[in-house]
Amino acid sequence: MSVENQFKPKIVAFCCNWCSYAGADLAGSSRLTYPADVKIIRVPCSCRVNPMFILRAFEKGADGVIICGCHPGDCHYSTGNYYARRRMTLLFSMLDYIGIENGRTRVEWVSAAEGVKFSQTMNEFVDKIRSLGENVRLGDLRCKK
Amino acid sequence: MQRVGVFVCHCGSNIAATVDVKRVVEAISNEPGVVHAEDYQYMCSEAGQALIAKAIKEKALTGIVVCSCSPRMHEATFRKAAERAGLNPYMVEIANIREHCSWIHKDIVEATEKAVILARAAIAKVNLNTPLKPGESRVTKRALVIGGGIAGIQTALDIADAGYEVDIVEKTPSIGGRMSQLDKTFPTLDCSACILTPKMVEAAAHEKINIYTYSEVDKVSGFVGDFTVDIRKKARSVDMDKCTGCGVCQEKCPSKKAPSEFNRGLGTRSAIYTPFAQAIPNVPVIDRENCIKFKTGKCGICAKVCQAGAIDYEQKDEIITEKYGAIVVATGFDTIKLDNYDEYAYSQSKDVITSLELERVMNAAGTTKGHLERLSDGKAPKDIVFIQCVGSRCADDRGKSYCSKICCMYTAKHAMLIRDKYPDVNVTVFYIDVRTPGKNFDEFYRRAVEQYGVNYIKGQVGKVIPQPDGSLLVQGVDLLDNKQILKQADMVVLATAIEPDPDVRKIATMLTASIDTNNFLTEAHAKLRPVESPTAGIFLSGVCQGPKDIPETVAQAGAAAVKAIGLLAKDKLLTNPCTAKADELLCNGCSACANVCPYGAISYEVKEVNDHGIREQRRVAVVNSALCQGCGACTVTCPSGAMDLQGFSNLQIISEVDAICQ
Amino acid sequence: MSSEKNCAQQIKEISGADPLKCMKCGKCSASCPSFNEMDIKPHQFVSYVANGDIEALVNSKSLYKCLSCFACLERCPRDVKPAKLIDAARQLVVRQRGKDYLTADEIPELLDEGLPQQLLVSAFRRYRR
Amino acid sequence: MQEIISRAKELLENGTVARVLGWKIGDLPYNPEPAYFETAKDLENFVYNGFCGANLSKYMIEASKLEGKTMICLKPCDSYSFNQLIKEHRVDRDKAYIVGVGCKGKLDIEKIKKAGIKGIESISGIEMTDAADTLEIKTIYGDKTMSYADAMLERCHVCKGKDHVIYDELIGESKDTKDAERFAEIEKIEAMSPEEKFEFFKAELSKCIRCNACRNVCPACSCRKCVFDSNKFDSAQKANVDSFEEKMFHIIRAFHVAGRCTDCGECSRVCPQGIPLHLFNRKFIKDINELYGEYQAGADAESKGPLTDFTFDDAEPSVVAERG
Repeated sequence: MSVENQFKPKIVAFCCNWCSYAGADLAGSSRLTYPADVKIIRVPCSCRVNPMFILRAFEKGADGVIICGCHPGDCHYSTGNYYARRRMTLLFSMLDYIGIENGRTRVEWVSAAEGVKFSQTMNEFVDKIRSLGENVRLGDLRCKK
Repeated sequence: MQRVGVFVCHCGSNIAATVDVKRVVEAISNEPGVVHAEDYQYMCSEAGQALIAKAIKEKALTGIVVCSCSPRMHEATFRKAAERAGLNPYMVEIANIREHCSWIHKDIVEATEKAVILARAAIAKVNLNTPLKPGESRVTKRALVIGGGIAGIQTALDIADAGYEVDIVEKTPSIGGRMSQLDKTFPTLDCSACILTPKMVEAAAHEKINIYTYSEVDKVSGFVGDFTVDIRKKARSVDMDKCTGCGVCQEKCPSKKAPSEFNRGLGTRSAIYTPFAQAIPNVPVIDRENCIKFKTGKCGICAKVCQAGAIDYEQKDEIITEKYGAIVVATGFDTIKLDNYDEYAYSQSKDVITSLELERVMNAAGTTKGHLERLSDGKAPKDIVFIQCVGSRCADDRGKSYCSKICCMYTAKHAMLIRDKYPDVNVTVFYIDVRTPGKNFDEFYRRAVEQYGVNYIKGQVGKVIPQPDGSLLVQGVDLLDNKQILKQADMVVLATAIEPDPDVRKIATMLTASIDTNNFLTEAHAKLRPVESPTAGIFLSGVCQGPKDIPETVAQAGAAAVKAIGLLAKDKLLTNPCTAKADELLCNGCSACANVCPYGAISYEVKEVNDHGIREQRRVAVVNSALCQGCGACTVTCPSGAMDLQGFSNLQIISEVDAICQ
Repeated sequence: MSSEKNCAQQIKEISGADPLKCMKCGKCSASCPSFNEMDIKPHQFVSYVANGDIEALVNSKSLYKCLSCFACLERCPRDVKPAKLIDAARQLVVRQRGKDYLTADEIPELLDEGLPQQLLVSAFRRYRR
Repeated sequence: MQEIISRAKELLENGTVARVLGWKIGDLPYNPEPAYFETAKDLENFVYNGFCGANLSKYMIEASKLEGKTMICLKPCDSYSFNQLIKEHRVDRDKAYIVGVGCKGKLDIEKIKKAGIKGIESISGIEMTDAADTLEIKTIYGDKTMSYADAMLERCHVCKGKDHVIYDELIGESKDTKDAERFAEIEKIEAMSPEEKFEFFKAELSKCIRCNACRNVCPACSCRKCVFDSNKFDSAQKANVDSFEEKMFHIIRAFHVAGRCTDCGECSRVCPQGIPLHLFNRKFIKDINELYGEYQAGADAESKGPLTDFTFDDAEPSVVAERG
C-alpha cells in the first residue's frame, strides 16, 4: 500500500571508528534493525567531521545528517569529541538560525557497547527525518533526481 | 585512474541471505575505475584471499574493495592478503555489508540497494586512496600493572618471568586485593591466604617487579609501546627504607577508632596501620585523617617508639614519571552500596551482612577470630538465611543489570562451611536460579544440598523485618510450593552484587580505553580478543573486564600477560600511517591545529617555501608522524584545508558522501 | 481467544508494564501482604498476563485482595510492576461491567473509624472507574 | 590628521619606520583608500577622516614580509584584529610601529545615500579632531545636512570602546559611540519562525554575487589560499548557480572565522550588495558568549580561542533544538 510511496530519506551517519562504528557493528551482530535509509561513513573520530562534509551531504540531497562519537570523556583520542561537540553545537545553531529545521542534524554519543542505543537512535532519527520530509531548504536542486 | 577490483563476500548465508550478492557485483561493475568484480562464499578464507591475490596480479589492480563484514573484523586480513599479492595494504577499502546491512535489514531489495550504495562509497573512496607506508616506533620494554590484587599480581609475575620489568601500582597500603579478604575459596575450599600470600611474597621478591603501594596513576600520555605515566606515591608518613615492620607503632598508637577497611568496617584499626598482618610491604601508613598528630599537632607517639626512626610526618606525595610499553588494568571490584535496598534491613540491623563481610567474620584473622557470631550481641546464630541476587540482574537503577556470577558459588561455600563447622545451625538459601557453570561447580553446590543439608528455597525474599527480640523475620516465597514463607533468623547474609572499582572510570579516561555503561572495560572483541582493550597497548585482567571468579581471573591475568609480553618482545612497532599531513603551500602557520592536537604532534618550522615560483620564508606546520595518532582534530580546525588526514582525506570523505547521496 | 489476547494487550497498555521482563524470582509474592488471601499469586499474575490467560485472571478474587500497597512494584528487580498489572486487570473488569463496582454513596457504610486515610484513597482509586 | 602626518614624517625621517600604512585621498570625497606612504611627499595624499573605516590590520600580513618597520594606523576596533593576527602568527609585532589613532565613529556613505542625498560634491564635519554632530553635505542638488550619528556605520553603533588594545603610541581622542544593543538584530532573527528565517536569509543571500569582497577585506579570512579557491574540498571556483552555493560559502566562511572574528564589521561595510554579513559572525559570537562564556577575539594575543578549547561540561549540540 503506502509502503511503495513512502518517503525514503537519505541519511548520512558519520561514526567514529572506536565507539560508534563499533556500536553500529554491535547493533548489527545483535540483529537490532533500523531503516536502510541510514548509511554509515567511518571516520577516525567525531572531531574528523568537517562542517563542510555535512553541508556537502545536504547539497547532494541528504535529508538528515547524524554524527556519532564516543561519550564525552571516553574519546579514544582523549579530547576529540569535546572539540566536535563545540563545532557541531555552533554549526547546528547556525543552521537553525538561517531557518533549516533543527531536527535534520543530530549528534549522539554511542559507545562500542551500546548497540541498542545505536539502533534506537537511528530509528528515532529516521522517524524524525520522515516527519520533516524532504530537505528542500539546503539542497542543490541540480543534485536531486 | 585506479584499476579497482571489487570482491563481494557471501559470508555463507550471513550476507547472501538478505543481500543479492550477484546483483551487487553486476551493479558496481560499471562504476568508475572498476575493472574486476566477483563474489565468493567466504572472502576471508584462504581460497577467498587467493581469488583476491589472483585478480590483483592478473588484472594489475591498483586498489581493491571488499564488500564483507565490518572492517573492524577483517580489514587487517584483507590488507595482509593485498600486501602478499604486491598491493599496498592501504589501497584496500571495506564496504561493511554485513553488520551495517544484511544483519539489520530483512527486505532483500532494500538490503541489496543499500549494499550497492555502500560498495559505491568504498569504490569512490579507493579511487582517491594513495599507497601509505607505516612508520616505526620504539617499544619501551617495561609494563605497568594497575591494581595489586590477584589479577595484577598474576599478570605481573607472568610478565616478569618472561624477563620484562613490571611495575605494580596499588592504591591501598598493601597488595593482595579482595582475595586477601576471603576466608576459603571454592570449589576446593583451600584457605585463600594460603594460596595468595606466597604469590604476594613472590611478586615482592621478584627482581623484575617493582611495587608501588599506596600509589595511584595520575596521568597517562603517549601510546602503545611508548606510554608515559605519572604515578603519585601518596605520602605514607613512614620511610619505607627505614621501617623494619616491627609493629610497635601500631600497638602504641592511641587513635584506634578508625574503621578497618580490610575488615569491611566491621572492626577498627589504629591511625598508623598495615591493613593486615601479611601485608606486603609490611610497612604501615599513617591515615592522616584519623591521626592525632595530624589533627591536633600533639601526640607523635609513633615517632617516639620507632627505633628505626622511620616515621616522617613531613613526607609529601611524590610523583614518579616512568615510561611503559604496555599497561595492564587490573582494578578489580567492590560490592555495591545497599542504600537502595531498605527491604533487607541492612542499615537497620547489624546482623544483616554482606557475603564479603561474612568472609571477615568467618576468617580466623577477622574481627571475631573466626567464630561465627552475631555482630549485634556476639551470640552464636542458630538460623542463617542467605539471600541471592541482591542487586544483581536488576532492570531498574537500584542494582546492576548483569549477573555477578560468583555469588551462587560463594553462597554454597558459605553454607557448606557453616554446616560443617556448626552442624546445629540451620542454613536456608533463597535463590532465583542456581548458576554453577564451571568445573566441579555443580557438584560442589549439590554437595551443599545433599551432604550438608543446606535448605535451598526457590524464590526471593520480599522483606527482612528486625524483631524486638533481636531476631530477624524473613518474609520470602517458595515458588515451587507456591507458599509465602515467614522465617525466623538470627543472621541474614546478602549476596551483594559486585561492581567495578569506581576509580576505574577515571583510569579508563586517562588510558582512553573504552568502558561500558556498567563501568566494565570493553574488550577489543567479545569473543576473539577478550583480554585486550580496543586501545592498543592496554590489556585487561580480572573483574575490571567483567565478573569472574578466582580461577577465571588467574587465567585471564595470564592471558593479559601473554598479550603484553607479545608486545614487549617487539623492538619496533609499525605505526598507523593514517596520520595528518600539512600542505605547506596552504599552511597559514596560525597554530590552530597545534592547539587542538592531543599528542603534541604538531610543531612549526620557519622554512623556505617555493609557492609557484615565489620563494619565501614561511612558518609552517610539521606533523611528527610517530606521535600523530590520526584523530583528525587538526584537519577541521584548519580553515584553509592545509591539514589533511591520510587515509581519511577531505576528498575521500566527500567522495563517500557524494556516493551515498547521489 | 483473540479477545483474550486483546485483553492481555489492554492490560499491558493500561499498566505500562511488560510481563516479559519478569525473571520469575518471586519477590513480588514474597513481598505481598495479601499473599495468603489470593488464589492467583502476584508472580503468577504476571505469567497469566504474559500467557494471555485473562479469563482466569478477571474471575480471580486476587483482584480485590490486592491492597495496592505497591510493595511488589517497589521491590521488583525487573521493573515488571505487578501491582499495576493487577490494577489494570481490575480496570478492565470495571470497564467491561460498564459501571462502578461501588458507588461513592455506598462507601461510607463500609467504613469504620479505625481505617487509615490512605486506605480510603486507595479504595476510591480501586473501586471507582 | 595633521598630527598623524607630522609624526609619520618624523618616524620616516629618523629611520624608525620604512613606510607608513594609512589612508589616502580617494577619487570621491567619501572613499579614501588604504595606502603605503614611503616619503614625506607621499604623505601629502594622506587622509584620516570619518570615512576611513577601512581596517588596515590585514595589510600588515604583507607588510611583515617587507624590509624594515611599518608604521600602521589602527583605530581602537582595528587593534583587536591586529591582536588576533599576532595570536595567529600572521603578523610580526616587531615589524609594526602601531599608532593608535583616535576615532569618534566612522561613516557609511550608503546610509547617506539611502537618506536620499545624492550627487555629493563635498562633505564637511568629517574631520576626526572635532567631529561635528551634523554633517553638512554639498550636492549638485543643493546643500543638505544629516546627523553624524545617523550616518555612522552599523558597527559604530555597537562600538567596542574607545581604548586601543595594542599600540606603540596614541594620537587623537576617541569616543565610545555605542548606542545600540550588540545582539538586538540577532535576537530579532532568532525570534522568527524557521520559515521567516529561511525567507529572510534567502532574500539577503540571493543578492550575493560572490565577488569575494567580504573575504578579501576580512582580517580573519587571511588564508594564503581560501578553501573555496583550492582543490582540497572539491569546492573551488564555484559560481553562485543556485541558492546552495551562497549558503555554503557564507556559512563556512562564518564558521572558519568563528571564535576569531573580532566583529569589526568590514564584511558588511564592503559588500557591494549591502548584505548584512555581520549577522552570521555575530550570531556565532552570541552563541559563544552564551554557551562558553564571554569571549572577545583580539582582546589579547594569548588566550585560547573558543573553538580550540573546551570544558568537560560544555552544552550538548541538542541545546539548539531544546532552546527552540
